[in-house]
Amino acid sequence: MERIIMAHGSGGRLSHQLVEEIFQKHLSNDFLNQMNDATYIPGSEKLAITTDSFVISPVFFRGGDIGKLAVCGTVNDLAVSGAQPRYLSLAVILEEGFLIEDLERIVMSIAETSRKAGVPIVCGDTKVVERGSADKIFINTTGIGSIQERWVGPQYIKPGDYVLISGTIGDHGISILADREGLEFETPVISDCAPLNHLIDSFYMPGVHCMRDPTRGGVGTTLNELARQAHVSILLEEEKLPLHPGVAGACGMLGLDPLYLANEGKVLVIASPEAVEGVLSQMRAHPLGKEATVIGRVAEDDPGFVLLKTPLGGKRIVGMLEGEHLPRIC
Amino acid sequence: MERIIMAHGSGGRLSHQLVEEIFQKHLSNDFLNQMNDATYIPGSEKLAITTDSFVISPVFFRGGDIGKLAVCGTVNDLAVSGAQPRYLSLAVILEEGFLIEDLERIVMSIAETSRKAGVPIVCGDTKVVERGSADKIFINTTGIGSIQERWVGPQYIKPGDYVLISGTIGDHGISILADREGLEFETPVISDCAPLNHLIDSFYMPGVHCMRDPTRGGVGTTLNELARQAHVSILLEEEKLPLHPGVAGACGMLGLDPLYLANEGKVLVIASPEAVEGVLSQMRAHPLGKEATVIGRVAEDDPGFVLLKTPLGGKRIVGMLEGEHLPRIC
Amino acid sequence: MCIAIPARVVSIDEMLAKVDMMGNERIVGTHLVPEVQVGDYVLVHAGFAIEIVDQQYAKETEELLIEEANAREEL
Amino acid sequence: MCIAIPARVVSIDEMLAKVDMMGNERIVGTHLVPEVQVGDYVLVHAGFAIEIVDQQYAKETEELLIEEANAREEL
Amino acid sequence: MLVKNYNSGQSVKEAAENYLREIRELAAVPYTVMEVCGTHTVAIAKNALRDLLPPQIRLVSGPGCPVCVTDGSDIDQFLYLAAQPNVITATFGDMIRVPGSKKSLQMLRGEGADIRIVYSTLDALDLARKNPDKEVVFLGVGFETTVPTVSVSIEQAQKEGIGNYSVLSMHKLVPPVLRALAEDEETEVDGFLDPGHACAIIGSEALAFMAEDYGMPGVVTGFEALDILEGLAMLLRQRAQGRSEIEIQYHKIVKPEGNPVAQALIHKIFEPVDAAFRGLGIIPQGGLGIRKEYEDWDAARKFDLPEFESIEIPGCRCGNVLKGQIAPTECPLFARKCTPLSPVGPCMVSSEGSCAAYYRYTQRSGM
Amino acid sequence: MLVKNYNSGQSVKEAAENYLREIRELAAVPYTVMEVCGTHTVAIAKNALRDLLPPQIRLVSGPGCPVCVTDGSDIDQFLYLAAQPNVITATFGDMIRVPGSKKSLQMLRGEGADIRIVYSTLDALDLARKNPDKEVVFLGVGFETTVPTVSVSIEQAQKEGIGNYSVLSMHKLVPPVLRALAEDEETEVDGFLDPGHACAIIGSEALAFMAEDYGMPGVVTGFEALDILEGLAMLLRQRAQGRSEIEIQYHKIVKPEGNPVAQALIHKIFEPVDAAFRGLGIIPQGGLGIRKEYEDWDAARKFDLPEFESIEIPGCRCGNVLKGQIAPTECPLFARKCTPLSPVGPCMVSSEGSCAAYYRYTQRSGM
Ligand code: SF4
Ligand code: SF4
Ligand SMILES: [Mg+2]
Ligand SMILES: [Mg+2]
Ligand SMILES: [Mg+2]
Ligand SMILES: [Mg+2]
Ligand SMILES: [Mg+2]
Ligand SMILES: [Mg+2]
Ligand SMILES: [Mg+2]
Ligand SMILES: [Mg+2]
Ligand SMILES: [Mg+2]
Ligand SMILES: [Mg+2]
Repeated sequence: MERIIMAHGSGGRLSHQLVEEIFQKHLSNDFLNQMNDATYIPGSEKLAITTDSFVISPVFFRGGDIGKLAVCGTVNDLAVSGAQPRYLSLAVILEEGFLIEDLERIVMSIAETSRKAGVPIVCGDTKVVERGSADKIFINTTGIGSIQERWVGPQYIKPGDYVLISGTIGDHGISILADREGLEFETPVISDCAPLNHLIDSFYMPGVHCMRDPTRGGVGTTLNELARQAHVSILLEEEKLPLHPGVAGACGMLGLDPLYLANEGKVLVIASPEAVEGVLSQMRAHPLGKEATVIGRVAEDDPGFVLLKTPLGGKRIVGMLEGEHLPRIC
Repeated sequence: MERIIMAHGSGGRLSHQLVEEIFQKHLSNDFLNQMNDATYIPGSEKLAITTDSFVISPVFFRGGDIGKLAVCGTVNDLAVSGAQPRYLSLAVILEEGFLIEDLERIVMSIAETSRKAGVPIVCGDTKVVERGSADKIFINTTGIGSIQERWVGPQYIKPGDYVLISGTIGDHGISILADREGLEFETPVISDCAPLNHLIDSFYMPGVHCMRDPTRGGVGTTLNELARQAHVSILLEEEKLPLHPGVAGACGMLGLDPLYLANEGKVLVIASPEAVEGVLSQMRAHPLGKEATVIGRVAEDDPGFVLLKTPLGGKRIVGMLEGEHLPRIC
Repeated sequence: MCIAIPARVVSIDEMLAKVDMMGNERIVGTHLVPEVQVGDYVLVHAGFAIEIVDQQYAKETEELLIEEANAREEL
Repeated sequence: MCIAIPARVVSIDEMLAKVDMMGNERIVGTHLVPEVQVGDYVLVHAGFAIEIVDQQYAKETEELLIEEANAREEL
Repeated sequence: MLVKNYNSGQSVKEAAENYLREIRELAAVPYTVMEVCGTHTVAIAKNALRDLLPPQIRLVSGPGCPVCVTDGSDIDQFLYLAAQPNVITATFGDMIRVPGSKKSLQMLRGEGADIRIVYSTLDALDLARKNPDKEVVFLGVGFETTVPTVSVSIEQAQKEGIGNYSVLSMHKLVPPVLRALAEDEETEVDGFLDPGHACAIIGSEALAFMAEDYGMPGVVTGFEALDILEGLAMLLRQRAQGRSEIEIQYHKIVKPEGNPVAQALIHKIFEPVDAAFRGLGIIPQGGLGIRKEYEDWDAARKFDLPEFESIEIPGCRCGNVLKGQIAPTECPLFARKCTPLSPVGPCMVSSEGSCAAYYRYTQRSGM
Repeated sequence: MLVKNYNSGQSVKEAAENYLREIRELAAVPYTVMEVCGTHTVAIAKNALRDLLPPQIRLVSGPGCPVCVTDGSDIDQFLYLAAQPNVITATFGDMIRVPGSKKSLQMLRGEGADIRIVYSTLDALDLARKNPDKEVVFLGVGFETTVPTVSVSIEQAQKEGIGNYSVLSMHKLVPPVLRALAEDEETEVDGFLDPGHACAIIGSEALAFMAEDYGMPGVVTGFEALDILEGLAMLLRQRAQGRSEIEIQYHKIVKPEGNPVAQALIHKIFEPVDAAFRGLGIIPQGGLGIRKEYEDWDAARKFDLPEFESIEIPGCRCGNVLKGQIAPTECPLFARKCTPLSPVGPCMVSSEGSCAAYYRYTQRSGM
C-alpha cells in the first residue's frame, strides 16, 4: 500500500503490519523487540527524563527531517542536562493519506540518527487520525538518561562565568522558513539538526556550570530563561554572535532577528573562567563545534535580564520572544 | 485569553505563561518544577518504559476525557507489565482555537488521575499547531515503572492456565461511539477508563503468568497477540464473557462485536490453575474488579489461535481485528 | 448485517421515532411502517424501522435479554 | 520594518525579478522600478523593489558584508 | 454477539438440542441447504453451527451478500465517481474496503477523496444539505431490505428540492437471483434458507415460484442460532413429508405478503433492469434502476461515467462460491493470497462474504 | 541585526566615533530630534544609540509607525470584517496582535476566522485567485512606502478581472502628518530625522514645506547606526550654520524627486482623504482612499461595514508618545499594565511602536 489509511490505526492486523514492516524493520533492537505493553530497561542510580513532540512543517527540510529532529531534540535535551542519553521512546501520529514511502524515509532517518547518537528506541506507538485531523505526521520522543554526578543546572551559574555557543545561530530556523509554504525564498542555509551528546561528552568537565540547547525561541529566549532561573544577568556581545551570512541575509530580507531563531544542533554553555579555554578548545576539536565561540558573560547586576553590547558600545535588552516570531514587513 | 492561539506555541512568553498557569498550576511537583530540559528522577534496578499517544475523539466522553485516558493508558501498560508505575511524561499538541477552559479541565483530570494512581507527571511539553492541523488536542504520555522481580510476560503462559478478565468488556468502545459525530445514539454505557495499578497490586502474585489491558483492538485482538507470542491457543467461552446489557444492545444496533471494542479499565490475566482462585477473589474484592471472571483457558493445540466455544457447544475462531472496526449495516 | 434484536419505540415525531435497545436510544425513520405506535417493537435496518415485530415474540425476546442481563449482574 | 540591505537582481521575467541577498533568493515585483536591469541592486520592501540603489553604495555595502562574513568564517 | 446472548440460557439450549435431534433423525440421506443471505452465512459461522450439524447436512452459501455480487465494473465505476474532486461519497461501511481493479474507497480516502460512512440514507441526505456546493452520491448497494430506505431519501430530496444528492443504484433483487440459481444446471441444492429481512419487505409469497415452478422448497428464516436450526428442521420436515413449499420460520417479522408500504416505495422510485452479478453474469431484470421521473437523483445519469470492463479477477472463484458450487476453502487463493486484510475477491472483503466468514470463524489448522 | 553587521568592522567604528565627536561638539545647547519613522525608532533602540549620544540630544519618536497611528475605530472595523464567515483576511504580520476594543486578529483566528499573513500584496491577490468562492480582503495599513505595492495589486486585479479581491485602505501620508505636528503648539522639536523609505517614494522635495513654511529642518536618513549618527550630525550642522533645510543623508536610495513611477501608481488608484490618526485626531487629507473608479476593489464600499466609535483607551498615552511629548516610560501603564504580551495601546504591539521598542530594548532596572 502506498498511503496510510485509517485501518493502519485500528489496532488490528494492518496496524501490526505497519509496525513490523516499517518500525521494527528499521529500529529493531532487543528492547523494542520485547513487544510488550512496556519495555523493560536496565536501570541506573540517577535518571533524567525528557519529552518533546515534533510538529514541524515541512516534514523534510534542508539538513534533516522530522524524524532526525525528533531524535536530536530529545537526545540533546538529555545531554545538555548532563545526562548520558540512554533510551528513547517513539510515538507517531499519522494523518490518513500520508505516504508510506515518506514514513519509511522518516523511520530510516530516526534509525540512523539513533545509531549515530548511540541511543536506541526502546518502545513505540502509532496512531492514525483522519485526513485533516493532523498535519501529516507528529512525533513524540521521550528520553531517559543516566547521570553519574551532577553539576550542571541554572543553580550552578555564577557571575563571571562565560557564555559559549558551539556554532552559528539561527540556521535551523532559516532553513525551515525557506521550505515553508507562502514564504517563497531560496536559501543556502542548511539546518544544523544534529545529536550533540558526543560533542558534549568531549568537553563536559567540572567548570561547565550549565548547558542548554537553544531550540524554539532561540538563543535570546533560552538565555532569558537561564538569567531568570539563576538570578543573574547575561551580557552578550553582538559582534561575537556567530552568524552564517545566509542567515544574516535572510534575516534582513524577512525582518527577523537571529537571536530568536531555532537551533537544533547547537549548545549554549555557561562555564567558569578557569574552564572556558579548555571547553572552547574541546568544542572546536569536534566536527559539530568548529565554530564554537564565547559570546558573552554572566554578571550580577540587572538579575533576570539579558543584555547585548552593540558594536558601537551601546547596551540594549534582549527580551524573551513575545508571541509568534512573525516576519515583519512594514 | 479564552482560546489557544498560535503564539501559545511560539516558545516565547505566552508559551511560558501557558505552562505556568495551566500545567504547573495543576501538576506541580518537585520533579516537574525542576523546569529543565530533562527531569532528574531517582532510578531503581529494573525499569519498564512505555509510550502512547492519545488522539481520541470526542475529547470529553461519558466516564472520562482524553487527559484521564492518557494517564490510565500508560499507567495500565506499566502495571500489566508487572512494573510499579513511577513516573509519567506528558506532551500535549494543541490546535489553535482550542478552548483554554477545556484544556484546563483536561489538565485537572490528568492531575486527579495521576494522584489517584500515585504516579506523578515529571516532565512535559506543549506544542500548538494551526487550526486544521490537529484535531483539538493530542496527548502523549510516556511512563517509567520499576520492577522488583519479573515473572509476567507471554513467555510464562502455559497450557492449562486460566484466562480472567476484571470486568465487563467493550464499555469504553461503546461510550466513545455514542459521543461520536455522525453516529447519533444515546447509551447508558459509561467508559471504564481507570488506572489499574492498585487493582493489579492487589492480586499480583506468583502464578499470574501474564497480564494485558485490552485497549484498542479489544479482547479479541489482545488475546490473539498473546496466543501468537506464547505459541499457545486460547479457548474462550462465549457465555462467560461479561457484558453490560447496554453494550450488548448497542452492539446489536450497530452490528459490532464486543470482542473488538476497546477497554480502558480492564485487565486480562493469564493465571495458573493453582493461582486462579486467589487471583479471582482478590480481583473481586477490589472496586475495579467486582465483575471479574474466568473467561477461558490456554491450550496447546492450534497454537496462535483464539477460539470461542458458543453456548450451543460449537467452536469458532476469534481472529484479529482486520482493518477498521466499522459498524456494519448491511 | 441485518439487526435481529427488537427495538422498542419510545416516542414518535412525524416520521422519526426514538427507539430503545436495552437502554441505547436512537432515532430511526418510520417511513416504511407508518402505522407504528409508541410501545411497539420494530426491526431496525440502516436507520429505518422496516417492520413491526409481532407483539408476543418481541416481549418474550426482551424479557429473556433482561433476565439474562440481570443474571450476569448478579454474578 | 523596512529592509535596509541591498538585493542584487539575478534575473528578470516580465514584471518579476529574482533577487539575491547573501545567497538567499527571492522573487520580487519590479512594477515600481521598470527600468531595473540584471546586476542592479534594489531596495526591497513588502515583496517589491521600490528603488534602485545607487551603484557605488550598493557594491561597497555588499563587499563589506561579504568581507565580514569571511572574517567570521575564518574565526 | 447478541444473537448468541439471546440464545443462551438453559431453555434455549434445550430447544436447540431438540431441533438438532430432529435434524439428525431426518438427515439420514444427505441434504444440501443454501443460505441465500450473507447474514445467515455469518450467523452460521459465528454460532459454529457446522460443528453441531450432522455431516449429511451440507450448508452452502448463496449470492445474498450484496457487496459480493456487485460486479467489478460497477465497483470501478463508483471508485471513479468517488475520486471526482467535487463529490462526497456516502456509503455504508462495508464498501470501504472493497477492491476495484486498482484501488478501494479507503485508499481513495487516503489520497484525499471525501468519503463518508453513513448509517442511514437520511444521513447521506443530510450531508447534501450541509454541503450545498458539493455533489453527494450515495452508493446504493443492497437487496430489497435496503432499497426502500434509499427510496425514502430520494423522495425526500425531491420534496425538499435538494439537487446535489444522487444515488448510484447497484441494487439487486432476490427473486430473479433465486430464479437464475434454480435454472443453473450446476446448482445442486435441496432447499433454501430464505432471507428473513428481504422477505420482511417482499413477503414469502414473492418466492413461491421457487417451489411452484422449480420444486425447490424454502424456509424464510431468522438469524438466531435457534431460528436457523428450526429453519433447517422445517426444510427436512418438508422432505420427509414430500412437500415443497415456501414456509416462514421467522413469523415474528415476516408476513406472506411482506410490507406493502415498503414495496410501493421501491416501485415508486425504481424499476427492474438487467444487472451484472459477479460470478453469475447478467441476470435479466435482476437489478433496480432509478426511474426516468427521478433522473435528477440518479448518479448514473447525472455524471458522465465511463463504462468499465468487468475484469475477471485471476484465480478468484467467487462465482462458484456464490452459486454454492464450492466451499471457500476450495478456492486456491483462499487464506493464501486472499485474506480479509488484502482480499482478492469481494467475498473476502465483506464481513458477510462467504470467504470472509469462513476465514474469520473457521480457518485454523485442523478445522 | 543585519543593520549592525553592516556597521561593524573597525572602519565603521571609527566613522561612528567621528560622528559622535562632531555631535558632542555641536550639541552644547540641547537639541530635540524627532525620528518620524518606526524603523528609525527600532534602529535607535536596537543599536542602543541613546547610550552613546550626549544627554543634550533628546530623541523623541514620531507618528511614523503605521500600526500605531491606526485609529481604534478602524481596527474594530477590520476586526468586524475579518470575522465575517466568507472573508479571508490577508495582512502583514504586524497587524495580527493589534488589540481592538475586544479582540485581535490572532484571537479571531483562534475562533476560526481565516486570516493569512502575507509578505506581499501579490500573495494576497494570489489567495483571491485560489479561493474564488471567498472574498479576500487585504488590510491596507502603511505610509507611502507601502501604498504603491497595494496599487499594483489593485491594478492587477482589474487587469485580470479578479472580483473577489479588495483592499480596506487605512493608508496614511507622511507630509500631512508632519504638517499637523508642525502646527501643533505642543510639539517642541528642533529637527527631524525624516523617513528614508517613504522619501524614496515621495522624494525629499515633498517635505520641503517643513523647512520653508515652518522653519523646521530635516534630514532624510537611512537605517544603519552610522546613517542615523550622520543624520544627527547633519541636523546639528544645519543649526550651527543657521540653515533650515531638508537634506538627504540617505543618498544611496533617496532622490529629491523620489520615485515618479511609484507616485503615479499611488495617484492612479488612491486619492487623499481626511483620516483619523490615533492620538492626533482627524488630519485633513492625511490618509488615502480608493478612487471611485476602483470601487470594485474597495472593501469599504464593497462590504456593509458598521461605523465604530473611536474609543479612547483608558490611560493610554499613545497620543502624547506619537507627538513626541512624552517618552513611553512616562505613560503610567508602561511595563505595568501594558507590555508587548498584553499591549494596551498599539504603540506597544507593533514591533516599530515606540513603547514596544522602549520595552524590548531598554526596559530594565537602572536603564
Ligand atoms: S477466497 Fe478470495 S479469491 Fe477465492 S473465491 Fe473467495 S474471495 Fe475469491
Ligand atoms: S505604554 Fe501602552 S498604554 Fe502607555 S502609551 Fe504606550 S501603548 Fe499606550
Ligand atoms: Mg524536552
Ligand atoms: Mg527540546
Ligand atoms: Mg500503543
Ligand atoms: Mg493536512
Ligand atoms: Mg532544550
Ligand atoms: Mg504503550
Ligand atoms: Mg496502551
Ligand atoms: Mg519541549
Ligand atoms: Mg478540527
Ligand atoms: Mg496495553
